[in-house]
Amino acid sequence: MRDVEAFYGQIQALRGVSLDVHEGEIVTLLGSNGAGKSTTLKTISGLVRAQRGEVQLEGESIAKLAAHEIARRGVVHVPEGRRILRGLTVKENLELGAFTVKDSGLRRQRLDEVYALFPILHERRHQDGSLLSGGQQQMLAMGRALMHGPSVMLLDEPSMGLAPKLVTDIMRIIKRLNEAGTTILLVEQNARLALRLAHYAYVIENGEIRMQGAAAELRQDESIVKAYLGVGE
Amino acid sequence: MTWYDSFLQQLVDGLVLGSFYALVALGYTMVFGVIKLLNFAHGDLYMTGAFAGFGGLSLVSGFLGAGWLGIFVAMLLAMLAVGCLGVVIERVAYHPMLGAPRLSILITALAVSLVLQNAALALTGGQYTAFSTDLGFGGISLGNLFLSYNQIVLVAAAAVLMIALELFVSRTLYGRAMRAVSIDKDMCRMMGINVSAVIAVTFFIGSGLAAAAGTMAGAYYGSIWYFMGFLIGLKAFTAAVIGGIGSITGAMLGGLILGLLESFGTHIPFIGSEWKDVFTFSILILVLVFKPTGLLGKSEVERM
Amino acid sequence: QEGPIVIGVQAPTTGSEATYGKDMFNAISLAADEINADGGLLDGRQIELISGDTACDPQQSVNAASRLASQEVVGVVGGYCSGATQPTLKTYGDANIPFVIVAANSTQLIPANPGNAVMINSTGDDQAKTALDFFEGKGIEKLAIVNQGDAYSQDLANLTRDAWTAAGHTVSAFEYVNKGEQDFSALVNKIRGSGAEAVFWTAYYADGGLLIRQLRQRGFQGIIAVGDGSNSPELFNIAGKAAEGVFAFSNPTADFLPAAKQFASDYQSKFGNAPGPYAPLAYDGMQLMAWAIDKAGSTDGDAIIKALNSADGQEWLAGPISFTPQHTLARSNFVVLEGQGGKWTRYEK
Amino acid sequence: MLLQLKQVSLSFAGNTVLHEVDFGVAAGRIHSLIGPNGAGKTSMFNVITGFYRPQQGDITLDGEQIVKRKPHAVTRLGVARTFQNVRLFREMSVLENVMAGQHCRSRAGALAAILRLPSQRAEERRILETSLECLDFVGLMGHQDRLATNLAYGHQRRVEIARALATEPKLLLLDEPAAGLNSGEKQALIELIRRIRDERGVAVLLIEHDMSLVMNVSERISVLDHGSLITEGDPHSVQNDPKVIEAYLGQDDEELAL
Amino acid sequence: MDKHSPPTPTDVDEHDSGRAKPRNPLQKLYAAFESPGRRRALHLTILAILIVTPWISSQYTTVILTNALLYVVLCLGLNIVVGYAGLLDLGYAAFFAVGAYTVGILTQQFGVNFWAAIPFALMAAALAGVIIGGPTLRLRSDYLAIVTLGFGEIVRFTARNLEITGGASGLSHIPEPSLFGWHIDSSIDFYYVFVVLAVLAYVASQRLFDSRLGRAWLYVRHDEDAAEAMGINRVATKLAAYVTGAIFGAIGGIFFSVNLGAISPESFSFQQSVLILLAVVLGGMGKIPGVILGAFIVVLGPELLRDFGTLRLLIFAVLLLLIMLFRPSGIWPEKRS
Ligand SMILES: Nc1ncnc2c1ncn2[C@@H]1O[C@H](COP(=O)(O)OP(=O)(O)OP(=O)(O)O)[C@@H](O)[C@H]1O
Ligand SMILES: Nc1ncnc2c1ncn2[C@@H]1O[C@H](COP(=O)(O)OP(=O)(O)OP(=O)(O)O)[C@@H](O)[C@H]1O
Ligand SMILES: CC(C)C[C@H](N)C(=O)O
Ligand SMILES: [Mg+2]
Ligand SMILES: [Mg+2]
Repeated sequence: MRDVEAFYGQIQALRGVSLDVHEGEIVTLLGSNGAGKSTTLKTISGLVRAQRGEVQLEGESIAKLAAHEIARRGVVHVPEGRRILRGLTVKENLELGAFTVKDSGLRRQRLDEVYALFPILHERRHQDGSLLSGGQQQMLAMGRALMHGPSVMLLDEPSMGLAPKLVTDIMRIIKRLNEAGTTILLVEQNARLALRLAHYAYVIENGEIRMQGAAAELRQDESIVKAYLGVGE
Repeated sequence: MTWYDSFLQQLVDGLVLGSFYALVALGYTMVFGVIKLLNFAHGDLYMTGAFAGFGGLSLVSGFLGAGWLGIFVAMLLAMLAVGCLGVVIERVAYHPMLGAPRLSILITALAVSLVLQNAALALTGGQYTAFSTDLGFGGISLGNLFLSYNQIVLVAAAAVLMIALELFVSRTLYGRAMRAVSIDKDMCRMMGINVSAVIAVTFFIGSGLAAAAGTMAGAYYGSIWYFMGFLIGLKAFTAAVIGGIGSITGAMLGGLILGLLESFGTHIPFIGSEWKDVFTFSILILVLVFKPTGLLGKSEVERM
Repeated sequence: QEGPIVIGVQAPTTGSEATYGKDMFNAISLAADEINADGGLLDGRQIELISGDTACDPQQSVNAASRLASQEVVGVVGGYCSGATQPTLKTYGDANIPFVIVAANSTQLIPANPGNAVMINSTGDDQAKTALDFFEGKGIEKLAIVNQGDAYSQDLANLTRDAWTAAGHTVSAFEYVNKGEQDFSALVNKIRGSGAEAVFWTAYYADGGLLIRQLRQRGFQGIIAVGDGSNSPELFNIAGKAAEGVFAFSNPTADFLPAAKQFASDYQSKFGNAPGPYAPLAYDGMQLMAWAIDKAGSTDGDAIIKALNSADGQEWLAGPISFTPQHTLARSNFVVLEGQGGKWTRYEK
Repeated sequence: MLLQLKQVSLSFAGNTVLHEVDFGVAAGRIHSLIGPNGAGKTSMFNVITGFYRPQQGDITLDGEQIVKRKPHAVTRLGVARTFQNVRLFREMSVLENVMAGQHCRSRAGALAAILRLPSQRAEERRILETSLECLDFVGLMGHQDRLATNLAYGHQRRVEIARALATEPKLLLLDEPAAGLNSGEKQALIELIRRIRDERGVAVLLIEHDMSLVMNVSERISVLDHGSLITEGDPHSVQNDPKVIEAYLGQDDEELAL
Repeated sequence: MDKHSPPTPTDVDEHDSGRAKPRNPLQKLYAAFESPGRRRALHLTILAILIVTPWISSQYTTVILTNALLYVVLCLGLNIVVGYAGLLDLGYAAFFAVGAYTVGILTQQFGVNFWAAIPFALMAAALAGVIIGGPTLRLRSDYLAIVTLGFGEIVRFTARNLEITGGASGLSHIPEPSLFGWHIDSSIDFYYVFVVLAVLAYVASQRLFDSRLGRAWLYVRHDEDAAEAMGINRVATKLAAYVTGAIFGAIGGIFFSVNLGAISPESFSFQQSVLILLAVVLGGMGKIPGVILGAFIVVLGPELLRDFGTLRLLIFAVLLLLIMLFRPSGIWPEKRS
């Protein structure tokens, strides 16, 4: 991603953001509220058009592609607020995650994998997905993304609203996915956790990248710890 | 005629009329199901379909005749043409409005309806066009019960179209995607669904169904004119809503119920047929009071 | 004074009644063209028409009428929907503009007429009487009456019902249908179930054609008669062979007077379709207006109104015209027609 | 007890969400409700505020039965809430959002408004003043004319709290108010919650998954699991309760095998 | 700002523009009307124009302006239901009809004085508002649409079928009213009556909008549950919207009936309801000046196009379509975003 600028109407949300995510890495994007983290992810997945700048996937420009085409290239975005399809059952939500998978055998296999990962989804498979509790919805959103079989996952605050125990679980799952070869760009409010998980980190502020570095190094940086880990913890 | 015969006849007629309403309501509900638009222009697509079918029939009657075969081919042509028209309308008039308030799209649909209606008025000079076919008045009589061949074919054709559609929407992943698009377009995009294509397909099918119904109506009743879509549009809307708007089976059910209500509404003892519509609407309102999302509509519980 | 003589045409040329409105407009322009071709009026002044579209809506027709009045038309010809015509009477009355009402014929119009308007279509009363005589002549006892719920057809239906029951007969079914409704099967069953020996359709040909078709299709064998709103050759297109043997009440028109034959063929060749039921009256209305202007010798409102009211029974397409003190047509010359071989013929009992 | 739940049970289509819950919140207290996802915490809020109707059980506020009442009536009686997902009125200003809270404390109808009766004008003034005061209280003075949904997320949370305070409640229910906040903002939130209790005397019932915040601010903690209360006590004892660790807390994330 | 310091509450939002400075000329024009001083001047100018117009223009202009002013009243009424409270109403003409017929029947059939008939008409309308509002409050907008449509049609069919309403021919010879010896009779008289009504409707709308009830409508429209949680009784609030809207509609109907002197069911058709809705949405739901503009467009548009004959509605429809495409939230929407 190079010098990307993005707008909402007349509001400029990104002011020349450049960042690199290498294959097989977990990269985390930190920043306070309204800094532009979600917008960055949306620009990559094509929901928000970059007015200026370049977005490339494996060396190919995707800045001009429609969102669904980007998704077909293996980039899956798990958005903020989960966005469960209301009125569809848990199972239908999951199946639609695999919309681009033409092989129905593969779809079924993935479904079983997801159920194994999140047993509660199996238990509730016939329930309207939007009636799940907040945390359950987050699992559904993750599961739906996994159905796609993504090569790149864009995760927007996946730990939001999860019980402490589940946060650890989700983080573990992210790590496992990454070990299985999925490239991950993670936006997290829980910076400590994110920095422990990630290989590399960026800090965004007011639509601009303020600093970047290997996660392990940033974790040692006093100023970061102060600014984003707070004193409370 | 005994009361019993007359009851049966009313029942049969109501079902015939209802299956016809159902067919039009189906297109209405499909379009609604995907972009949450009460497509006020649907009735006018039906009218356009009738004229397209008329045009189609004059094209093919030379070598296929104006019997069942000719009408069938004309109907397919009309479905194709009006299906494409529906897609064009969606692209030109509705697509740019997708982010706008829902009522704005409603008004746009209304404007489209006015455009179609008045364009047809200008083109036909307001004349009634006789839709003449070689179909006879023949039919089957079972005692006092009479069923014309035309009615049988009409119901059969409507049933086939409806069942095919129902299977498509409920059983295929593509059908599921249609439902998903109505809920959250951006999410669908993120899952790799080509939202515009899904919407276009929906409009194609919905408009095609309207055209099928229009052609059948033309052939069955024998005359068409520029304003014929208005009343049927309202009825289809009513049927779709009663059944639970967005629900395909609901539209079918709603259509049948409306047909039966009208059929029996003509015969209520003590009050004359001038109260038929008051009767129909009152029942519909009552239904909605007790089933606020229509007979088969999903109640949308929202989580807090 | 120089320049063209401007005449307003008040008719619904948009909306659901546009079929009839355009028909009237066409007939009026045909008349105007003929007059202009003959050298115009008042020493060669040409007639120029301005359309006042009412869309059959009272509010819109008041707008149209005010506009015509503001454009200082010499006279107005037209008036199709009674409901939309009524509020315009005051507008023209205030501006003292002569108004020839060619179709609208509700009895409600009579008291609202300030005196500047004349009605050249017989009112429902006359027709109801013709219907009574006809059905009695056929020995009918049980009659079904069907109307469309608009001012005209409801009025005619009510008048006929009252006359029929007053004469000691039975109205076995008194029914309404909505304009534009295509399926009459329930209604047909009801009529058949009621034991009606005859059906009287009081509304227009389009839906009437469908009703006739479906009545015959379902084996109704009694007499079917239609009111003057359905007296159109188009009825045969719509109802097909079911229209054979159907009776219609009407002013004598198109097919019976030599002049009318010419009119019908001119109309057909000019507009590509047969004249509708009110085309001859509209044509007459324009001719009558021209005659009155000519007779008045000026474009002065009072003079023309006076001339109009002095119409002395000369023959027009639709028969002779002279007026009662209420400015309605002085005679009823309703005749009975019968559909034969795809067209209307005069029925003599 | 300010709020008292007795034997409250709730289920949806056979799924038991709350099972014979007995629970109370004392006046002037900061009380937290924690538990795994899907335990029924939000549902309990919904039951208290009248959005869900429990199949059985009693709920009283200050001794008054509130279980059969409509949400707006419950609010009038003195229970205010925020939502798990921020639900501000879109396209309306911050001030207008907060003024919503004052609705149940005012009365003027259509006629009074059309005629601009003096009583109506006085009432409008009071609504305005109270709302501004609430905004000031949560530290958003100066933002009142902006569109609420254009504010930063943390601020939106505060607007929601100000709006709830404007209903002049006795009890404030906060559903995950810290979700999506960074640590600085969380700290400020803790202050705010304390001030709500101390300066306004409003009892607070809090749902939250952020343990450091919960442990920091609560005087009492109840733990809900599968619709039943499994423990209640002070922060320290709850934190070390093996049942709670098992069901909810898990191992400390420091031990995460990464 | 120090590179690594956590953001302070005030500086996160400098690029927020909820009420940002208007940029394009159209927005500037709108903004000009938002300032109280100019608004006052504007009001006075418009009022002055309204007062002198009939003296400097033709009777035709007076008549269609009267009609436009009638629509202003109706549209402002529907705006309360649709624009403020967000309740889709496809049967608004029913309220219009209730007002017109009540006065028509009372004055023409029972000889009641016009002014004495008004309270009855208003009560009838309020009752109608409750009848339609009551059972529909749980319904989502699409279902509400069909119920209101049905209600509108029931009212029209009833008017068509009953004898007391004059059947399909309707009532005629509804007497013109007098006010303190002034016989309201000519088109100019009625024009001024409607100017007064439109001004009253405008003022009332504005005051309602700025009131507790007006805000409650918006809250309920935006988020029923959140509104309910804030102590707003959504049933009562929606009913209030229906009843208020009904009363506006009835007032329009009352004066419509005496202006035309004759009423019939076709004036209260579904198309009439749709036209009023069209004006409201086209102008900009919820925004009073927008709605007024919409009313004028809907009435004047087809009139100005009269020279196009049969094509006038076609052209009008195309124009409507273009307006909607270029200004999807209406010409003068409630909020700029
Ligand atoms: N749909 C939108 N319309 C207008 N402005 C928006 C929209 N979405 C985001 N913004 C603005 O763009 C800026 C960046 O927002 P973004 O959502 O990317 O922030 P974020 O870093 O993800 O914050 P958070 O931690 O709250 O999720 C913010 O100032 C926000 O107000
Ligand atoms: N309206 C509803 N219909 C059906 N099931 C519901 C409904 N509301 C809640 N539930 C179910 O009740 C259970 C409890 O949900 P609730 O939202 O109360 O959990 P929670 O404790 O708030 O969880 P979280 O911490 O994840 O928000 C869930 O299993 C959920 O699916
Ligand atoms: C005879 C018809 C032309 C009558 C006309 N439709 C009316 O309303 O009076
Ligand atoms: Mg974000
Ligand atoms: Mg919850």
